[in-house]
Amino acid sequence: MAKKTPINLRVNLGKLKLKNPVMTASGTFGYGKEYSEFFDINKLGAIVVKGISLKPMKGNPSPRICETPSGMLNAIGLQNPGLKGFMKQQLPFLKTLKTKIIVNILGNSVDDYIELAEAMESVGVDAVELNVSCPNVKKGGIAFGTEPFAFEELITEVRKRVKVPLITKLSPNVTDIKQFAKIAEDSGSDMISLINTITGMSIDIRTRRPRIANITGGLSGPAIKPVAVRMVWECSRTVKIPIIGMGGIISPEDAIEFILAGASAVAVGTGNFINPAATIEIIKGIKSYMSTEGITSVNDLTGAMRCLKDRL
Amino acid sequence: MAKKTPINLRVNLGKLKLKNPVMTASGTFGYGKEYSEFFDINKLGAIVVKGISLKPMKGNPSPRICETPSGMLNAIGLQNPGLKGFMKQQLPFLKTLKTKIIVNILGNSVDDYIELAEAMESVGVDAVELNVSCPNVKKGGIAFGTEPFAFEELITEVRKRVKVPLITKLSPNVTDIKQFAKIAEDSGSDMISLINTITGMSIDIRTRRPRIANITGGLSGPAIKPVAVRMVWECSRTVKIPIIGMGGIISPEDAIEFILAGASAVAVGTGNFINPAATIEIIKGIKSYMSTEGITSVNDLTGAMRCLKDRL
Amino acid sequence: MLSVDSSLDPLLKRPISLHRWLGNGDFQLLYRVVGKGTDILSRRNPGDKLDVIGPLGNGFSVSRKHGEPLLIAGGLGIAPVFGLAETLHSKTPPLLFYGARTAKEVLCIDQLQSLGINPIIATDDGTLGKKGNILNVLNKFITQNPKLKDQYAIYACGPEPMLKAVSTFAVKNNMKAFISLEKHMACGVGTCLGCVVNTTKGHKRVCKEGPVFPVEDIVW
Amino acid sequence: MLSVDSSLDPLLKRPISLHRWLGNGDFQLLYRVVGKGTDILSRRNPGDKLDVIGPLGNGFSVSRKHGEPLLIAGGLGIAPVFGLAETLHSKTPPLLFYGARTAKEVLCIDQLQSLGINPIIATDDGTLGKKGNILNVLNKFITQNPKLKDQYAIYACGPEPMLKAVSTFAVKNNMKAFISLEKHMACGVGTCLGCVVNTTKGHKRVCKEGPVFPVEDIVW
Ligand SMILES: Cc1cc2nc3c(=O)[nH]c(=O)nc-3n(C[C@H](O)[C@H](O)[C@H](O)COP(=O)(O)OP(=O)(O)OC[C@H]3O[C@@H](n4cnc5c(N)ncnc54)[C@H](O)[C@@H]3O)c2cc1C
Ligand SMILES: Cc1cc2nc3c(=O)[nH]c(=O)nc-3n(C[C@H](O)[C@H](O)[C@H](O)COP(=O)(O)OP(=O)(O)OC[C@H]3O[C@@H](n4cnc5c(N)ncnc54)[C@H](O)[C@@H]3O)c2cc1C
Ligand SMILES: Cc1cc2nc3c(=O)[nH]c(=O)nc-3n(C[C@H](O)[C@H](O)[C@H](O)COP(=O)(O)O)c2cc1C
Ligand SMILES: Cc1cc2nc3c(=O)[nH]c(=O)nc-3n(C[C@H](O)[C@H](O)[C@H](O)COP(=O)(O)O)c2cc1C
Ligand code: FES
Ligand code: FES
Repeated sequence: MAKKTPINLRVNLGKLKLKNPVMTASGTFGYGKEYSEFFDINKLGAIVVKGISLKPMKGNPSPRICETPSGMLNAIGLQNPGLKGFMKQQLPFLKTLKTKIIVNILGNSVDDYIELAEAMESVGVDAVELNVSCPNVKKGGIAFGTEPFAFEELITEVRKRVKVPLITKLSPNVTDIKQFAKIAEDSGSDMISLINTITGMSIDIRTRRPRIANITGGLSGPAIKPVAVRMVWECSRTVKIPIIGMGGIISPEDAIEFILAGASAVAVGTGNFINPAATIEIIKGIKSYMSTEGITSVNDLTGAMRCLKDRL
Repeated sequence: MAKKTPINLRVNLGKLKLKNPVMTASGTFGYGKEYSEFFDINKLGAIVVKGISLKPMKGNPSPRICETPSGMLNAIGLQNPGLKGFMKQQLPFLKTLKTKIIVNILGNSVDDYIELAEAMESVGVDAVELNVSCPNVKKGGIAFGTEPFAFEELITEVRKRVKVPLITKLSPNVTDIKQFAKIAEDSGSDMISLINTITGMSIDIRTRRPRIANITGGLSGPAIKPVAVRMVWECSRTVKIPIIGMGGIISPEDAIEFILAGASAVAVGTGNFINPAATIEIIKGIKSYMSTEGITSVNDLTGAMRCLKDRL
Repeated sequence: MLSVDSSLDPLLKRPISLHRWLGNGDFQLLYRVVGKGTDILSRRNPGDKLDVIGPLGNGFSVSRKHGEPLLIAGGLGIAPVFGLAETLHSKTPPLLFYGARTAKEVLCIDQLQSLGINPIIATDDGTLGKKGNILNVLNKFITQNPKLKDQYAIYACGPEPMLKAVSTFAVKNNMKAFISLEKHMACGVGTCLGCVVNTTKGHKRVCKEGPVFPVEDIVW
Repeated sequence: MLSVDSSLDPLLKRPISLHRWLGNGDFQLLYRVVGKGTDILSRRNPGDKLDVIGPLGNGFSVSRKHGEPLLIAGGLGIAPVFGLAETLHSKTPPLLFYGARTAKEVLCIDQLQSLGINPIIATDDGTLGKKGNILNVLNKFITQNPKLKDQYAIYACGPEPMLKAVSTFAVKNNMKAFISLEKHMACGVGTCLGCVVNTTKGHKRVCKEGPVFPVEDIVW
């Protein structure tokens, strides 16, 4: 009998090499400590930490979250300890981990992003993710992620200054996400991650007040999965750089769906809240799917959706 | 004891006067006949029928729908009997009803829309809803609803030709829906309805094929409600014309949420599938909410969300 | 169509055939747990209320003018086929060809026998009846009794590949055949146009014009 | 935090306090059906498995250095307060002020009495104990026994308006007080930052640094 070929979960996102394609989504995994009480977080492909800004941010007033059908809204307001706080309080623990560390950064100007990216590169994080859903103060508050010119400038300028792998995280709140994927690729981003949350809102009809203090918030969770899968598929047919897919992933089946749609890796966000061990179960589940389907390298699943030609 | 003030559900959407603010969403209520077996459809504020094109359309191949978390995808492909078929097979029944009849129309060119709108006006339908989610053949297939110039031209030209109340149905697949709401208002649309479905996709990981033959489809149902409520709220702060809110409404609470966000009327789509009597229960539920809250006219609820000023 | 519970996930009603009318408005359903919805359904307690709309669509309507009924059931296709057999049994008991994956999944045998119906069975794994595909069994049967072609009309329910095979069989043998189709459904009442099947007369709604169609109408 | 079932609606786990430890890893929860999640929970059958993570956060930690414990429970706030009372009863039984809407919603009275605790009760409708707000009762009690101020420290759980009143009361009377807060939660473990409360030391996570906070830290 032939020796069973071992299943290979390794993926190379350009220079960023992961032991498996499952990572955490920014803002849903803190800085790693909390979930390390539940399982061995070194088993993850990568950890993406909560977004870091130059100065500490207090975030929005409470209530910040509410539940919606198969989803949730959040308006945390990017609460974070700031660059210095991160370096002092969080980085030492992260440095002890045997998995890749990706830092999500956010700013109100191109300079903010450059300073953050350079700082992260200098301390040796494995990749930097640009959260472009923040308002661009210089451009009158329009988010970097929905204004093509600001978006292009941001990535181009950051790229000039750092060699660390750059991930651009795309906002789904746009008419044509392919356009942004292409700009990210052309501006030197090493990969793209998508989707960030979709802007939503919910009202308590008894108090007649919005359910979150910020009025609008970001919708995440299984409810948005079909939108996220569609966007990953659209982008994967547009760019050649690797895609990190996310939006509503809870189970191995969800993760595989994103990979078939064209993602090289996936991230779990809200899913961590539903099941703290979701990421670990997803890694196992992908493995057993591959062995059932006779696939030896997870890379062979990326974009392996089949469809009738005439529909493309 | 004071006489109890009767509860007034009447709403005036410009010239279009409804006995109550609850209508059906296009494509989810056929041409009225089917649900008339379940309840007295004359009790509805209005019936919006499935989109009509000039020529009959066969629609997309099967499978056309699939379920997603708290939602569904559809790619019916605008199957309809065409203008002549509608006039012959559907209009006679609709004419017997004691509720307002709104016809959703769709075309691939401005001329298509004009011809359809004129035909509908001539047979005395109560309003025409422009479904702008169709590709504009002249403009290389970009949808009217996502390209501001084509959108503006369409509404302006149709407006010139008909006096019948015009509803423009907005697509949520845009960066800034307020922009489209404003154009609709400025171009002479009497009201706007929103949201149409959000483009999504789902893959069966066992067959590795998309779950609907068209690959992508439109996401509807409770999953999209937070996005729809947000968009209604944004538009209501931008335009003065009445708004018909929809997207995931199943219960009276859902409907009231849209009204508080700024809708003058609401439409139930996928909700009809979950509960064929949803519309009727919603009318009753709005009434009992109003009596609990001591509100006599439903118009007083429109946009009556309260919020902290500093968040606006 | 029935709601398995009031949660928004799963959202849609599930289409389940009427298995048996018990009189007084009571009825039985026979279903297999295949996914989330049927799983939840199977955990509901006796006495619980379910939200059901129906009966919907056309159902099998047997006319002796087409010939004596020859029933074919594949897997859970037995649910409506048994119901049909029950309404037919008063006259000559119908012929029934019944295919399933394995013996355990062969249902209603006692009830069928008490109706005087001795189904011809085939299972994929040979644990009951003939081993293999029920269509092969039928093929052999008709080849050995070619006269039966003119005396019988086919009524079939089962998975799509089986129904396709029934269709090929019926056409080849020039037999009248009616098949009950399954499509994913949203509304169940004909408004969403989600459940259509391509027919010689255009797209037809399985929930409304179907689920039973004459095979010759279907464009596979 | 517990999942009421595996459906995606409702999606999030629900935070429920540990009511009583029964030993051997067994524990009891005490909850009120207020919405969809608790409704589903109440329909689960004996023997069903629930997905639970916990115990989370800090819980009440009573130190006699602050004084003797004076417990205040409002409504379902009795759930953790009872647990606390139980762990405390070995020494002098604590004082317990217990407010509820109506007699029916006053829970655990027998168990409290078997611990030697005779709660001072107030109900909104006067169907049990004093009529009115439990804070008024407490106010009167302390006014009549002003020396108790220095001997007691407050531990309270209940709806936010009650906790605000406890806070005002404690400040006015210069008493040490610890309150258990409720906020909507997503993760329950400190990662989502959804459940924060504004404190003198910035935003604190109710699920992690709480739910119990010294009143003087809270910025209302
Ligand atoms: C007219 C008709 C009659 C049927 N009668 C019976 C019956 O008597 N007994 C029985 O066991 N089954 C019957 N089925 C199949 C039954 O509807 C599916 O097994 C059931 O919907 C699966 O739901 P689920 O949530 O468990 O599975 P999931 O796979 O989780 O369902 C996901 C979605 O797919 C749909 N779906 C899945 N399988 C089917 C299918 N085979 N046909 C249509 N939609 C499907 C579901 O309705 C749901 O919308 C019938 C189907 C149709 C169309
Ligand atoms: C630390 C803590 C301990 C608690 N302990 C108990 C207890 O022991 N017994 C008990 O009966 N209740 C307790 N609660 C309140 C309980 O969590 C809510 O009653 C419950 O979540 C309501 O869920 P639902 O689905 O029935 O209501 P819904 O209103 O349908 O819930 C909708 C959403 O709001 C959240 N929510 C609703 N009410 C509350 C609330 N009061 N606090 C926080 N989130 C809420 C839900 O978790 C859910 O995310 C506690 C809350 C917290 C924060
Ligand atoms: C509570 C919460 C906080 C988040 N914070 C951030 C953040 O700081 N930076 C960022 O880029 N994305 C943030 N996100 C977005 C997620 O990383 C992810 O893109 C989104 O939630 C979709 O994935 P999901 O459905 O799996 O949660 C946050 C999401 C949630 C739910
Ligand atoms: C099966 C189906 C068919 C639809 N067909 C149309 C259509 O023909 N024209 C149109 O403008 N919208 C159509 N829609 C969109 C709905 O009218 C509505 O805008 C959308 O579904 C959101 O509302 P809901 O969540 O209540 O369904 C369709 C929706 C569904 C689910
Ligand atoms: S299920 Fe809607 S038309 Fe058949
Ligand atoms: S619930 Fe997530 S931080 Fe507290």
